[in-house]
Amino acid sequence: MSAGADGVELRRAELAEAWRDPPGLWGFLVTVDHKRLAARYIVTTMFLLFLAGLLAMDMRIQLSAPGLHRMGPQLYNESFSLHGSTMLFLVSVPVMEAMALWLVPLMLGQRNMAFPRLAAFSYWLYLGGALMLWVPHALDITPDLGWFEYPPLSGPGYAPGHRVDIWAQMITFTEVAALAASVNIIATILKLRPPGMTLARMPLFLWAMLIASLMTIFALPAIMLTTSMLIADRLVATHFFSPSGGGDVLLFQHLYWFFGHPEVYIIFIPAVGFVSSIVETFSRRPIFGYPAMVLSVLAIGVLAFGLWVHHMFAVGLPRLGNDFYTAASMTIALPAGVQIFCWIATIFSGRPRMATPLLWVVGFLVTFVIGGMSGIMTASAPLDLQLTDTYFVVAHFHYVLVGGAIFPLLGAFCYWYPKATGRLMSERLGVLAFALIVGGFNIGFFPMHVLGLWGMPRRVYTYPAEMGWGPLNMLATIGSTIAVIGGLVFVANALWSYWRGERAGADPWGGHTLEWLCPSPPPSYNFDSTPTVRSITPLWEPELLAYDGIATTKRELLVTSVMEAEPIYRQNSVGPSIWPLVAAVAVSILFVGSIFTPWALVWGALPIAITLSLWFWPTRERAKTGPLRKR
Amino acid sequence: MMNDRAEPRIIGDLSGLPESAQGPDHLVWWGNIGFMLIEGTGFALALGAYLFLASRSAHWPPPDDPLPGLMWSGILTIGLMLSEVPNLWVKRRAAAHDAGSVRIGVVIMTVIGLVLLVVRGFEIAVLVPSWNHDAYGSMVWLLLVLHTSHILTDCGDTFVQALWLYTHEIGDDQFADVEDNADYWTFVVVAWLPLYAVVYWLPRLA
Amino acid sequence: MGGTGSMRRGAALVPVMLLVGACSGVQSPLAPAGEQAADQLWLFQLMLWVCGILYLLVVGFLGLALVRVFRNTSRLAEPELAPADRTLDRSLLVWASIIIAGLTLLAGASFVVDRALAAAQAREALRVRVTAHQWWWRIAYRDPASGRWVETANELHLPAGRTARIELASADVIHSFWVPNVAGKMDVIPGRANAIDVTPHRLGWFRGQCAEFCGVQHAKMAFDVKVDTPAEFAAWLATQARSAAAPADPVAARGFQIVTQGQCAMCHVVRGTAAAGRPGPDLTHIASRRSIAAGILSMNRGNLQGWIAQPQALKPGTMMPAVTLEPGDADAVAHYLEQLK
Amino acid sequence: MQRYASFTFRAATSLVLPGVFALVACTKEGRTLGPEQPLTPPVGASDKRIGVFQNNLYQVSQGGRYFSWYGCAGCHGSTAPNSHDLAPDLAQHPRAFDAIYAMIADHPRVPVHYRDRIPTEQLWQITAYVRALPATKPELRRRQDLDEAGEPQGAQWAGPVR
Repeated sequence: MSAGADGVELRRAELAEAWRDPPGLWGFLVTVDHKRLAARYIVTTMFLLFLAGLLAMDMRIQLSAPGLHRMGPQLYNESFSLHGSTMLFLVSVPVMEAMALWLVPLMLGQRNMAFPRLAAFSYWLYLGGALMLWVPHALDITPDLGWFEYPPLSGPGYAPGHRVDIWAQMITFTEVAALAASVNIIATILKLRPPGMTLARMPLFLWAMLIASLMTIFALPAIMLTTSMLIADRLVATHFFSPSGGGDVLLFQHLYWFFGHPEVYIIFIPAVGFVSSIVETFSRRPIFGYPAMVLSVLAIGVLAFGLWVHHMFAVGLPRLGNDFYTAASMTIALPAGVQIFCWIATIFSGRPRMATPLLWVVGFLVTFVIGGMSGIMTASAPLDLQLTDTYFVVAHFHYVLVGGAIFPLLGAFCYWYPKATGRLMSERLGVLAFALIVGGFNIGFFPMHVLGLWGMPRRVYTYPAEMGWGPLNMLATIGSTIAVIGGLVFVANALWSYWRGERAGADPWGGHTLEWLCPSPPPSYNFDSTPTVRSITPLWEPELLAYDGIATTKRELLVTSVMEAEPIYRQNSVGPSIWPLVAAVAVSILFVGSIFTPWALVWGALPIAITLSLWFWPTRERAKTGPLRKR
Repeated sequence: MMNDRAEPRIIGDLSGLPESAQGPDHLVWWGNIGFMLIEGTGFALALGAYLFLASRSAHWPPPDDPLPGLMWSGILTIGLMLSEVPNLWVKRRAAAHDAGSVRIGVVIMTVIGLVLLVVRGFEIAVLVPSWNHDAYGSMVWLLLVLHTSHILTDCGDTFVQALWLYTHEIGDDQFADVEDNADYWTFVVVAWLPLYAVVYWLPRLA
Repeated sequence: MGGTGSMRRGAALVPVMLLVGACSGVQSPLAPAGEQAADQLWLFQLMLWVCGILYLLVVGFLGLALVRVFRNTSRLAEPELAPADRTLDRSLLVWASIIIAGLTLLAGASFVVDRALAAAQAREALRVRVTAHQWWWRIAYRDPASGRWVETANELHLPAGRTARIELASADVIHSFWVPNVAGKMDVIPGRANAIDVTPHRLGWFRGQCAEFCGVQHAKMAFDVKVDTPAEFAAWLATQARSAAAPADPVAARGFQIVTQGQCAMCHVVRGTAAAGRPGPDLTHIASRRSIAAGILSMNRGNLQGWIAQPQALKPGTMMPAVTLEPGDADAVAHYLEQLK
Repeated sequence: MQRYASFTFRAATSLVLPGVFALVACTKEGRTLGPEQPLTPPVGASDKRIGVFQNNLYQVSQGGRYFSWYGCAGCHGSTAPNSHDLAPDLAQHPRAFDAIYAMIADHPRVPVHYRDRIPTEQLWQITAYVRALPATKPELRRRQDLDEAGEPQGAQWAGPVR
């Protein structure tokens, strides 16, 4: 660099000072460093994933043989409700946002997210949602009606107490957090791209996160609306879902699935980003069919909103509508199929080399495609009448969500672990964990397709021996156990490698996206200078160019134009603050209070207003003019 | 491996760039748009729910429910639309970085917001049936409460903004904030019009 | 397309039927006993073929790619920045058209089967009213003799070869009516009048079960289904239409007195007696049924006594209360109920 | 056995809070299903078992369902024509649990003795429901009754809501 070595040192010292967090616990509470926030986000989701796994094992043991009594119906219903709600609302969606929170600024060669304090607020509110579900569980007040709680079963007449309200309000917590995160991600991707990174040069992971976040914005209001209606029905006796009061129970299902179907793609599309990054790096070539990939992700994002009714084929809607939604649902197999082809073609035509991240991609492909095929079957209205609400569907969505999202996530974890920790994970343990998890999962869940075809409905806490479902259920339990053991090996590997793993340099895999430019682990300020981009694979260019001039003595970000990413202005970026945490607490008080009294919406709004004002309190000079000037 | 990559070559200096921008160039403008999209979707879905229930019932509103009153809702609607005049004026003054007019303008907008809240209060006071009478009542109350909460938040927001414009120096970013806040108020006004049409006129036309 | 015809086609397609061997087959879409189920099975087998072939194509291509992976020895090759992809581009188009072809075929097949399911709507059908309760099924037929509706519970009889229109209603929450051997599901939704047309053609006992989570005892909300010859069916219905038999002996008489004047009468009907409670299942011909407590216990004296004394032990959360009786009385009640054929 | 499983299970899964809280086990929300001992009617106004029913929302709501199933709602229901609603007078002069239990068990205005017709446990639950009525907001009670409008009432059943 022009300034010479000591110049570089000085510059880094200045940057470190400008982007420093206060030490100790206080620093932990006030930090707005996207990497620290993302790390605690991911750790929280992984902990909840572990708890949900315990619940799953508990249920698998109960079902391993017919007529077992170790779990009663109440406990079993609580278990699958807690398992489903945790996995959908507290693990799958948040973990994808957490990964984006960590990766997006690094991939953009930036020093932080667009709205750092909003990112902190997202995490604290999400944590509130997790506590909202699990603290009551510890107090034996557990939602017991599944991860979608249809009225009237969840209405005032049939669900006494606060179990349903707790579930509904937990959703509000997590959805507000997710919406805030999505706005943050969108603004960051659109306005903080490095000079030269036009939309056409964006890594596929950024495309995926951009589209997933947009989908979040259009999908999540539906569930916040419908759960609020449910709480109103239970708390202030509104009649949205009471047929005798002029309401309609199907309104809930329509609104719920208008959210619920895009939801699964909001989980899956970030995984598309992970897989693409891994495939490119280990195939040593740019992705095959980049435009096709972008278009298919877009297509999925649009189509996802056109087929929620395929969750409702059995409610007796007009047949013609069912035919339409059958066709629409099947159409989504086309973009998905194109993506599959592009990934395999990339490996096929590249100079591939094997490593655990790529291994996970292989596991993803062989597993997820089965889920896609069973998806086509359940998308057919007449056939779905036999399949829906049976173990066939249980098998289907586990293949799609675990195979389609969790496997890529684990691959992404292995892939970016060295960047985050500075050490590589053990390949030997990695392969072992992979074999146990993917093998165990398929042994455990494939038989469920057959169980469904043998007539086993989902959500039953036991079944009679005469039905002959025993042996396959035992097999399913054995498989799940193997997978769980594999999960423990994976965690052990992550922990062991954290202290003992082989040292990784800035770019152990030879990746081409900008995050591999900064040191591993990245310093608080991520990058010394502002890298520029001239192709889709910047780090594979013979020479990397960068700009100087973004402040080193204060927190500053470069804002560029939406399409062409031309530099526009230097945005001052806010520093550490306690107010996001305090505001999240204030919001939590309102949410929790609103379970007990509608007036919480009134008195609960005051602390929120105060904390938000303090959050945005001006740091600039006092006015020298006007009636309220500094005298 | 590629660990010892050479430092990137510096090809230019960005320190000459401005420290703020206006409209879509500004980062915060996009955050504002994002939250409008979220709330707009919420309004659209609530309207959808209203129409769904209306389509599922033989009479809408149900026979024993009166049609919603037109007086206060009419006053509010006209008031909201007229409020756009000062609102757009403030936005233009902010774009012109005219501190004096902007300070007065946001105070005016705060007052207008308060007045409209009072009108909305009367509109709700004469609202029959109650939310707990039947689904029609529940739906109408839902839409009105949803929209009132938006007037309320923007009014409070404008008030705090006005206070800070008087107590603190006004920089480019503050002018940009005023523009965004004006946009948000426009959103609140525009969002009301379909709600008004559906709640007050649809039952009369049907 | 006719059920039996499609079954032959189905059998020709794939030996899926063999799968049934392992399970009991009384509650399986793979062992059709009705026109609708047979059509759905045919569709399933077609899907299995198409999806299976597509899957093999994917795995095969992946296999080819992996061969290259493991052949590649160089640890970290120089990245290929401008690979020549002309062949792959063409293959992508081929692949896309294969998918489109497959999807069109399957969507078309679904449409055809959907129409086949709808066809039954046109036929003159036997009307059966099924009302779902937490956690049992109220079933009513119209008695051809008197024209009155005759109630029974948890046991559905259908005449073979004739379409039956099951009119579904729920007394409380959402349930789902499902007899996989005969046809697919139809949700039972408060405030909605749903109906499903079924045309059974294979005689025998089958089993149905609630398929939409409906509360604590969703798991134990089943019912028996018997497909009869038209003659058997007519005879059965005639029996069901009769009032309850009078107690045949003193012990039964004691049971009769307890049932009709005691706690049972609050919820249960025994037609022709003072027992006229509507909340629970009709007991008029309970002894003629195959099982009790919504298909969870086979019908016999021991189970009857156990169910009356400790329902919460057998079906935790059931709305059936524990009824405490002197040992002698318990015998008498069971003895009497056993006579209600 | 089930309780045991449930406890070990909670101990395993609810690491979020110290186990002490699990002991609180919120009797208000608790649901204990499974085999049970025969009950006797309440002895006096301070019978220790009263709390078990009165303070448990599930027991109270079960009582509400039997209240309509056994036809009580026919005369005392929120939606019944010229209903003798119990809530107001119970609000004016509250009665002890055992007093209300006795009043239901030997209802003066009906030919049969509910004492012999309704199982004791359900009489406990119905009593708990009736005693909770004054504290229940009328609109919420109406809303609950509308949800359950499709259920049979004694020998009358209008059939399910369509």
